[in-house]
Amino acid sequence: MARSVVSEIKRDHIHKLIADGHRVDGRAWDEFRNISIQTNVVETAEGSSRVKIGNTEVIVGVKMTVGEPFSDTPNRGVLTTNAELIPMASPNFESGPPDENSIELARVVDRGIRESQMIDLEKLCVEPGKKVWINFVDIYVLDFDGNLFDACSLGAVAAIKSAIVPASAHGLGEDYPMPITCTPISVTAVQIENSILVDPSLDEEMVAAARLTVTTDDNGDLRAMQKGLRGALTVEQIKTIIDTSRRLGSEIRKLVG
Amino acid sequence: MARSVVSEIKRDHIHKLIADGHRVDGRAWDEFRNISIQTNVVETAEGSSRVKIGNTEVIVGVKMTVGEPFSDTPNRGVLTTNAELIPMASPNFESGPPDENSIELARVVDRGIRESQMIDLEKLCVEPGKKVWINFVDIYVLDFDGNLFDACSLGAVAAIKSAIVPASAHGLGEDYPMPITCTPISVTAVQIENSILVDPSLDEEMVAAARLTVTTDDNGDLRAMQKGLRGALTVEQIKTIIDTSRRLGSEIRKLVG
Amino acid sequence: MARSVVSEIKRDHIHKLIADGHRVDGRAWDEFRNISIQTNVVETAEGSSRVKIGNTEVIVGVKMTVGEPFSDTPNRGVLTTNAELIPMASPNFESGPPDENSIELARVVDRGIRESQMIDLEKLCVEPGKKVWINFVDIYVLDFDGNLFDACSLGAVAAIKSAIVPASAHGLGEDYPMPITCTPISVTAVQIENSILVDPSLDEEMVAAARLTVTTDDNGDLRAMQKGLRGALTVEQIKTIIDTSRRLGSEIRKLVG
Amino acid sequence: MGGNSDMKLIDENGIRTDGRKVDELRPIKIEAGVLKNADGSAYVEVGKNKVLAAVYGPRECHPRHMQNPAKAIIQCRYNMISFSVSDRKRPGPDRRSVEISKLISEALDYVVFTENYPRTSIDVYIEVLQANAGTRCAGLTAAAVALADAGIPMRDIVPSVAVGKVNDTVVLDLNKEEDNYGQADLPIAMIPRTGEVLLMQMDGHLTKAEFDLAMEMGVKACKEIYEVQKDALRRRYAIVNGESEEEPMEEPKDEPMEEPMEEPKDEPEMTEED
Amino acid sequence: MGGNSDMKLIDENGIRTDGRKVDELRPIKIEAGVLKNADGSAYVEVGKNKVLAAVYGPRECHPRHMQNPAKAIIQCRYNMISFSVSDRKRPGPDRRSVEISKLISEALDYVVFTENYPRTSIDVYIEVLQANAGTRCAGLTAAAVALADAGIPMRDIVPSVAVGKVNDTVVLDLNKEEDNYGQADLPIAMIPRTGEVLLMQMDGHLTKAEFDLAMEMGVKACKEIYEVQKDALRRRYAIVNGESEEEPMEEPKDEPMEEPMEEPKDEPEMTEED
Amino acid sequence: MGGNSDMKLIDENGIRTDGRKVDELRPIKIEAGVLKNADGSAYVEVGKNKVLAAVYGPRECHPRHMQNPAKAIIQCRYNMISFSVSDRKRPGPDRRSVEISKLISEALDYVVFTENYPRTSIDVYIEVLQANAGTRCAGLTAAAVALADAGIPMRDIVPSVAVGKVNDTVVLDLNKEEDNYGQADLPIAMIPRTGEVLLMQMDGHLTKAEFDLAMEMGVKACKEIYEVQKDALRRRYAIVNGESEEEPMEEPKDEPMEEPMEEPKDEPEMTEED
Repeated sequence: MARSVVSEIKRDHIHKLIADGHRVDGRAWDEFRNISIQTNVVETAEGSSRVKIGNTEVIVGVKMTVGEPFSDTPNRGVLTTNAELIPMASPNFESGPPDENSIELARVVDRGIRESQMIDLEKLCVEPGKKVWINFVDIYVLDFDGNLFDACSLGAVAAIKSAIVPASAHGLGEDYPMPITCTPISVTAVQIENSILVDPSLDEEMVAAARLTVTTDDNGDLRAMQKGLRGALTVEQIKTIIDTSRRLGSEIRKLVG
Repeated sequence: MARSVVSEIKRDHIHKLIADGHRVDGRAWDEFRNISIQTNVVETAEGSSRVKIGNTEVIVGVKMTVGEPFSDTPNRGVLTTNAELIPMASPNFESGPPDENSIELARVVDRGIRESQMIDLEKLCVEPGKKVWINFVDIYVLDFDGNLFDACSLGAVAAIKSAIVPASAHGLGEDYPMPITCTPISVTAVQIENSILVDPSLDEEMVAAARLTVTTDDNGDLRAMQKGLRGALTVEQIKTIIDTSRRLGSEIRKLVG
Repeated sequence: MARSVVSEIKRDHIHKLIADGHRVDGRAWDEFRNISIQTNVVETAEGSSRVKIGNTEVIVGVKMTVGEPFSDTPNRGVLTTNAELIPMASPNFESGPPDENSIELARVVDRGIRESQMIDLEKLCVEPGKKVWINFVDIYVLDFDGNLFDACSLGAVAAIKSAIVPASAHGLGEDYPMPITCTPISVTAVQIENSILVDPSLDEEMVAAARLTVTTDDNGDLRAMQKGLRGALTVEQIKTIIDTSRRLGSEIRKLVG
Repeated sequence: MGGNSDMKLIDENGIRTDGRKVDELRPIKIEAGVLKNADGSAYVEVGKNKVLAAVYGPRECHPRHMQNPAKAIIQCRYNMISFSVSDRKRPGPDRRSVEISKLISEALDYVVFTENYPRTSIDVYIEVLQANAGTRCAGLTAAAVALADAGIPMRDIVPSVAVGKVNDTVVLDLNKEEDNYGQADLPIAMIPRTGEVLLMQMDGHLTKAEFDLAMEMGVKACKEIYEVQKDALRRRYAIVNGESEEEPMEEPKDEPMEEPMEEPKDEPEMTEED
Repeated sequence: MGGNSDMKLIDENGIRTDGRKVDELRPIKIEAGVLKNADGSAYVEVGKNKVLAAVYGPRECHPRHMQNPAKAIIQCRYNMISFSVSDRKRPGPDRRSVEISKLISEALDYVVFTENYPRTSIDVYIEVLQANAGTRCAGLTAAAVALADAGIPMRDIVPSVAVGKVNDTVVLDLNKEEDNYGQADLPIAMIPRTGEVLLMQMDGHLTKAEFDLAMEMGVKACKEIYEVQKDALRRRYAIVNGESEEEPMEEPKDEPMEEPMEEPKDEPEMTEED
Repeated sequence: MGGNSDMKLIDENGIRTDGRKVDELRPIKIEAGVLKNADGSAYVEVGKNKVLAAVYGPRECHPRHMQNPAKAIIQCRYNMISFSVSDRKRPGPDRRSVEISKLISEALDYVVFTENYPRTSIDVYIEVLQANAGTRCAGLTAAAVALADAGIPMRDIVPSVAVGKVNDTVVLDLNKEEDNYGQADLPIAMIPRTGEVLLMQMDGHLTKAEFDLAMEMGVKACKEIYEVQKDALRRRYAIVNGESEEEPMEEPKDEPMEEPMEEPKDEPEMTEED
């Protein structure tokens, strides 16, 4: 994300380690940092989660209300995903409306959820063309140490899975769990000096040439991808990352339950 | 408000005077500057006033329209208070949306009116849950020489008291005077070098350590308070200001009629 | 428009030419540059045009939708005109919301169309007080070499004349051509060193003292005028420009067909 | 413009609904020097219009990239306060006020000797307190007086007025009712002494002959307003110089304590004989 | 304030709906040093309120024109996250949060030795994760601990609490239900040691006698909260200095690789005896 | 992606609704050097898409804090004009266009020798005049040609295309109908000569095998588009150098009068053999 100036010394250090097949924190190239997932952390939300990947920490809430559907999908609930890179999380984040980084982040997370059809939006229709459930998935980054795409995606998925549709508060019968069809998992890797590293830390992101995020569903099929940063990837590198994403995705999926 | 740099010379001068028990313009510590109140100054408004406290001058208008009530107060009219620190009033005011100074000002004025229940909002209900009178109290500062809180509060109270509900123009029977229950008066004092000075001029505000605004009702009870600036007040100082506000408030209340 | 610094050399050069009765590009004082008009250039619009006057180029689209009329004109369609000075068109244009230049431009174009009653807005009423046709006339400047007022006005007029009301797509019967009553034409001139020059190029605008845009209808009557820039015009100069506008307007009107 | 309304706004004797003749101005009242903080100010009433203008400057120009190394820039902000019109106007600039601010800035730029104050800004604030048609003209009229009150050297003061057309007749200085149902509006501002036109807009429908008549009426009216402007400045000047004791509160500005050597505020300065 | 509601919020034994006595605080929990990037941070729970505070600075002040050549400026941003309240709050500042941010900035300014760091900014970020009345007080309580955790020299830590009135009775630390149906709210923040009040607001209806009682209650409660704040800092200090092995992940911050000579982070510094 | 629609978009002979085969591009037309002011420009039609791209720079970078002392920054603004789509789009950036602008900026950054122009900005403006699916690819295709037309040294030109899936079949270059009812969309941009991928997004549903097929199709199509890009530049070069008399208006840019010594505009420069 924010490209603050990294000292040449640090850059050289990371490059040298990678050339020797090592990472700064000693992980294998396809190894995630420690992942922790808590759900139901905020009781004013219909669903919520607090996720840490290493020192990157996010909190995600799902708020649901009843509103009008879009005219071209009259019998489907509405999903809105927003990400806030609040200045608490990094010396390089600033207050203000979403910038291109938080917009890209929110849209990539959104696509993973939307394109996998994780939420069965047709089950969130109250009265076709008139009333449907509107889902606000709001992501706040609390501490930023790299790989926001995966942390936010995981947080959103965990928060959605924990959500209870507040039907009774709207006079629409009993509350029921959010209708879920699958669990999309995003895995991000970067290319540095032609090495591929999964779950980049902030230091690694800052020297990376290119990034690829791959979101897979329970079958290991592709649901969303996003290449980022100002460098290139070969088709072979892309295929390596896709294979790794499918493999690691199925492991991480177990953590979400 | 705007903290422009005041020369050290002026600051020392004011401090020295205060140490000797004097104010720059010769007033007693609990003496207001000259207050002038004009009402019905703008005939396009339902009520209006132009108030001067010394060289501080404000114009306030009340516009009323029919709209929807808030869902949690279906049988009450709506009150909205806004303050504009327009650049005409001071070399330190800038064009643009309300900043933290004008927002605080509007909110403090609003609280005095709202919490004293000055306007009988239930009498401004046309059709419960559907139609109520919306009151826009708009304050424009024309000339700024300190103590905006009291000038704006007084202007708002005078404008509201002068307002006529424009029922006939909305096909809702005959016009009638704004339903009023009491007259909240705000009195502001500052602490400078542990002295308390009521109705600070701009020069005094600029060297003040702390400010306290106290709004009292016709019974002398407290309805709103706001401590400001980057200094401290002792509990004793607060109590002194409260007592003074109750006393001066009842005098100023007579001016509004 | 954007007043970038023009070198003194260029300014002197233009002044000297004008003093000798010449223009930089050899035109007569009352001669337009080459005008080209294309219509139906964008099929997603109800009407569109691409107009060039010399190297100044604009694209204009008319989008129509059904919406509510203004409460004071319940039986008339709505006209909204917007101009975008996109950074593609000039090194001096910046991204962002409309600035004072694009607002003035849009409002002057709008007045020519509105005040000449070019569009028969009463024929664009579907259901009085409820449903009327809303016309969005959106102007994008693609290449800027002076005299935007006339280029945009001509583009808007051509796009409007080419528009087809999309009634069938809204279940309102068959499509029909936009109801047109006349063809307003704007002609702009500048005053430089007391000479009057029609259709100023960018170089001429940059050294001009004053500008006058005069929009006439099919009868040669005045429908809109706008004086601009930081200089003065005598009443005689104004009358000269008006006469010229009436004369050239009737010629340009033929080009629009 | 409302277009060709049937509403009768001029009677058979040529008298308008507010009792005026077709070439008669509304009552006009101008007071200079009405605000304490501003370097110059003026209050203007034209009929039911109430307008306040204030001037700050020449002062440092913000933002810096707008500075002109050769001259001062004139930045005008025309604004209608929210309760100056029948339906509450949301605070903040709208497209109409942005356009008017630009036109007034351009008109004033011509009369101020901006080359005297390079890199500075002269800021003109116009607040319409009560609106009744013709506020841009009343605002410009007030702004010119405020500039003079601020002691800023000017070629001349600028009066402004609108001419219009109602019931197929050219009339001077439209009021709100005439504006709503009128057929044309032609606001102008000019230097009466030289005949130079600094602001001109027009919308509606005018034949060439009607335009010529309207300009004639407008030029004449500007001369009248100009006299009222000068009169206001003369009264202000008399007060500032202690020649009048009527309004003792209107003293010359306090000198800042830290700058005791500053000259007293200049009287309004103009190139013409006063 | 909802005004004089009939809702019974205190029973005949003086016990409130959540079981508290009238002068009893909600359970309060404070943890210092909970974030990695921030220079200082704290997490506070007061009843059902959950609040996070982070401090960055002293650091270069942006925008530059806000720099004070004589001292640091304190810039606080109080924010409620969108899902911290029953109805989703749109992200971004609203008028309420702008006012609260201003008041907390002013209160903290008094206790920080800002003159030590001229031209810099000390930025305080408060995020309300879950709201249940009294969030500005919980936020200020958290911010003071975060400032200390950042090693910024302070006169003292600042506790904050609200006193209120429900069922015509003065009660301490209103919860959401009491706030909704209560008659007055009086948030305060102070330095318990000196009795100096740094933040005070009030709305509703209080007689002078009720105010005096409320202040007494508030002062006493601030002393209690102050002890919890100090305790959190003591635990944090122990961890940072390796005196505890309970939470091995909470190490001192990594030194930046390029500045190997930097001193280890100071322990929280206060003027009073600890 | 609309998901698994029943709408039949490919017939039994593998022919799509617009008559194309599954691996067939829409007709593509590219013209370089179409604008007067811009330093470089290009107009592209891909099927019913009409896209204009303009390049300014290298020029001074605003705002200054975005300057990079080591290289030029590429700032792309992708925009759809309001009437380029069925429902009028409000002018100004939306979230979609912000994301696309970022991705195109990143893709172009890789091919421009940005280190040649430290502290400058190279600004790329893409305006979609008429949209029919695939506008980001058409825009990037146009932008690359405009950069070359501006004489900016580049590693290579970048072609871009989307592959997709409809009726469970992988197909090239979706049109609007196919996009609306399709099952996946995979826009890519690459350097055909090296196989380096500079832009890639995907949404919908693709198995690994389908992805492999899609990439194969995309790589092949990029090569075709690349030839059309080069051809447009060759034609432009011929005109600029007077080798063609067909379009006499397309002269080299006028030299600014005050800088008569400036070199004629460079021909498009590329590292590969032309």
